[in-house]
Amino acid sequence: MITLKTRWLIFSGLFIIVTLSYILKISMVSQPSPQVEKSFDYLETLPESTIIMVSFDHEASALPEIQPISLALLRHAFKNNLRIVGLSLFAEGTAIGYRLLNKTAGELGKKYGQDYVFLGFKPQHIAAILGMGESIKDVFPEDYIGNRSDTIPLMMSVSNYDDIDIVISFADGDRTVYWIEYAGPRYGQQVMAGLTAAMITSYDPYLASGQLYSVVGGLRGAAEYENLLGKTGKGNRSMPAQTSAHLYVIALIIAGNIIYFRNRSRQGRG
Amino acid sequence: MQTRVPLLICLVFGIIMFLQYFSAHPVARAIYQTVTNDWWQVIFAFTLIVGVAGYARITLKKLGQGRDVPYSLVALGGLVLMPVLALIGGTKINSPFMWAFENMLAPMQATVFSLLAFFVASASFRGFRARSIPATILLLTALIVLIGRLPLAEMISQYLPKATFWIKDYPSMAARRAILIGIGLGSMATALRVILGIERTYLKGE
Amino acid sequence: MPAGVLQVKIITFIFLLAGSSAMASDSAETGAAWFDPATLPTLIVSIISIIIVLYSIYSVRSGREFKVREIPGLKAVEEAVGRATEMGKPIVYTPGYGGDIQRPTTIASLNILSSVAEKTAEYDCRLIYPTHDPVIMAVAQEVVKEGYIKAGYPDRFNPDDIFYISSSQFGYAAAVDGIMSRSRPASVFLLGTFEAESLIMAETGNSIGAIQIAGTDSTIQLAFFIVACDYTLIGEELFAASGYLSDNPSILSSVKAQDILKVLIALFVIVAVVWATIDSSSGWWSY
Amino acid sequence: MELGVIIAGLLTLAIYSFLYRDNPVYRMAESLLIGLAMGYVLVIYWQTAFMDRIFTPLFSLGDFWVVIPLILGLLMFSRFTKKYSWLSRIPIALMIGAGAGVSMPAMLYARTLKQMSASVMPLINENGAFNIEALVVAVGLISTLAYFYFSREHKGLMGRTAKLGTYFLMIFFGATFGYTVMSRMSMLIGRIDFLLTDFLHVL
Repeated sequence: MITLKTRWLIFSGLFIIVTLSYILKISMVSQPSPQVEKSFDYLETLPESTIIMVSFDHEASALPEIQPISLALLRHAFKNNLRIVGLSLFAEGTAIGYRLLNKTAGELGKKYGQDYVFLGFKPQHIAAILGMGESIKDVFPEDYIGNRSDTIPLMMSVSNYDDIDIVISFADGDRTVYWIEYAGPRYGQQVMAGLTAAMITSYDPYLASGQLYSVVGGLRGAAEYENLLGKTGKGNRSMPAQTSAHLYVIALIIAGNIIYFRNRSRQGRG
Repeated sequence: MQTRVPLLICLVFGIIMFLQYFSAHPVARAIYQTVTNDWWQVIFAFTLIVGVAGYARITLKKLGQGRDVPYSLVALGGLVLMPVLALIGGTKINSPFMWAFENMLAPMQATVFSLLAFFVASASFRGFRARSIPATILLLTALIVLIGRLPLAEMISQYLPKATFWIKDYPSMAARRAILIGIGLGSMATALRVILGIERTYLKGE
Repeated sequence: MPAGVLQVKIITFIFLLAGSSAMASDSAETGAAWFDPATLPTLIVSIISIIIVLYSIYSVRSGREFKVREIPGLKAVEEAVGRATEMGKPIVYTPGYGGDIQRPTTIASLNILSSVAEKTAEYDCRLIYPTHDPVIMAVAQEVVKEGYIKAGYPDRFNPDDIFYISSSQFGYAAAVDGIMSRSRPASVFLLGTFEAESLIMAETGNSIGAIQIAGTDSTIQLAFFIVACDYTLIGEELFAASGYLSDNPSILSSVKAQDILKVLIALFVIVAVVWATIDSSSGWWSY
Repeated sequence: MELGVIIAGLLTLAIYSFLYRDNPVYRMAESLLIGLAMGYVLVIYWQTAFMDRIFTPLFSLGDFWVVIPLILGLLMFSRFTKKYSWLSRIPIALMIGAGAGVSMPAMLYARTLKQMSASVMPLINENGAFNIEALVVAVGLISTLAYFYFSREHKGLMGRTAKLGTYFLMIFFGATFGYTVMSRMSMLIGRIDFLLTDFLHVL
């Protein structure tokens, strides 16, 4: 246990460091990691009007980290004239997904119903994922804003995963695993993930086994993707603050040990 | 009767759900869908009402005793507010319900989540002291990975990011796999005992 | 449960398993879709595991004893209850946001809760159990009540102390933090499937000076618990601990079965690695 | 400034006040958070469970099968009585039993089978070089499994192997912690961005 005062000191230190480095705009360009490059190249080389599925499988609380990633990928997809079927397997991701799709579609002049569609939220994600392998329109008879799915132009050319090139799942937890484990083996669906940095390691086994195509992870992944795309955003913006917070944690670990060894040698002498 | 019936149901559904896993037949899939999707969802929803009612009862009891009055009022107010807003304007985008979600609930949840940053800092300060050999290994690995993950790491040494990935992909992965294997075995054995009715903690409390 | 009933159940179970394997061979010939051939390795491993678990339960029932090693976190459970009693302070026990009642981890956590409840009943120590899942709440109420009855103090049981506190991950985390700060428990149990809330709770528990015993099957959160808590039950240790505390030899015996399976897995890996070295084109070990 | 932003900003600050210590302002925000979150989930389940799974199938589609989950659900209400509360064990037993049935093979596959086969790599590369990684993974896996071996005291060879296992575990914990810090910081950056940009208009 550490004293309350030490805690306050640690907390205020973090707050000040992050705030300052966020205000001072320092530019940091980092080399894209292989995973980000792989993801970028995949979307870059897809032929125009290919249909991809984008699933917002996260909660509102993960927005600061997920949004820069999803924005970058959605912009990229729309820029390359891919068509997007959006949905959410997390209730809280629903409004977020709809808003992000509309925002990026607006920037690039895409039309709802033709270039993209948002199907909304389905609880019981496993059943939803399996069901879409048979028929997407059965799982989502209506889109998010209440149009009948079979009347939407984009949905007329989609029946199940056979018409979807890749599923991109933005997740702050294990929802992507369900895409991998249920849409993967049974329906041969390719899956890509946009993840919070914390989740990256838990997906390593799936990357290694090839069940997951690629990952764009954390603010750093977003920043790298933004660089590849040639459009800076929140990912780039946040990198200095994240780096300084990171350095601060390293400093705290070292400081903790210095204090520990000093006390120990003092006790040893006393 | 009070324990027999639940035990029997547990056994039957345990076996059915176990067997459906191995089948790709439409009937098996339909069973899976119906039980895990529709039934669970409905049972959960009813239980949710029991849970919320329990919370409301405790809070009302406090109000009655004059304890924590402002807090209890705020909690009950919030509890009533969301359904009322949903009744008034629906739950679609731009409804009052979504407004309350986006401007009250979501920011508070995100802020609680962000408290983690502070707690990571305080835990780093006290949790990584090199007290023993295992603790030193923990400390050194954490430091190497933390430094190796920095965008500046390549400037210190080109091997640092590589070492970070190596640690993650091999020794760390090996331990992680062993943990997962253990959990798989533990879960399997627990589940089997549950199905056979040997494990029946949940049936207690006559 | 009388041994006869169990045997009937085991026989039913094996019968059904045999049926399903028969279905497997049948499907190979007729091409019917009843059996999904992709799941064959899982079926084989399931059958092997089930046989080993049942065998060890059977051998324990027929009087064979076996020893188990000590788990440090386990002794701490007892100490933690004792500490709370001495200090006249409550205990906070919570199962984490990631679990639901279908998850074996949650069942293991409830088993430990059951024996903690017996002890708190005996020492008249307050046990506070907030949870994010109403079904877990319902079951936990039964479990704790039974613990109090078993200890002989049913009147000390307060159902209001086992409550549902919203299904929002961070609503739950904020509430548990508030509860800990206000009730200042002497001991905190964080046992179950945790997600990001793990450290929010563990650091708050630490700041109020509580002894903290954590245990989870979420690999990422284990790292945080190791750093922030006094004792951590790592993955399978949580399941083993629930066996140790239950005093039920049948439950404990499956720990032995898990050990046998671990030996088999280790052998599998050794053989496969050697095989892969000699003939890397083979690949019979990959699924 | 928009009302929503003001409210969101004040609530954000109220939650942060917990970092100083528990206080009435935090407690107010906490109570509101719990209340709203409960109300929210009630609404969500009203739509997804009661409407979509009971009322619509029953009254619009005439699907009488939903009577089964309806009855199972209603049995949960027996908890409001003392005498019949045991009836609530029926739906609970169903959930637990079915959950156990699903998770037994699923856990064995994803957690055990998949992980053990993924750990197998040849000790010698195609070009004839020694593959240290394969050895590290195999040794790490087996020694960590030895740590989880419960039915024998950790003494002798077993003890040494298990000890090696704890070292691997520590490497895993250290690495996981190191990898996770980044993510935790981005949540804070997100909130600070909100406070500075939207709430205070500093940026």
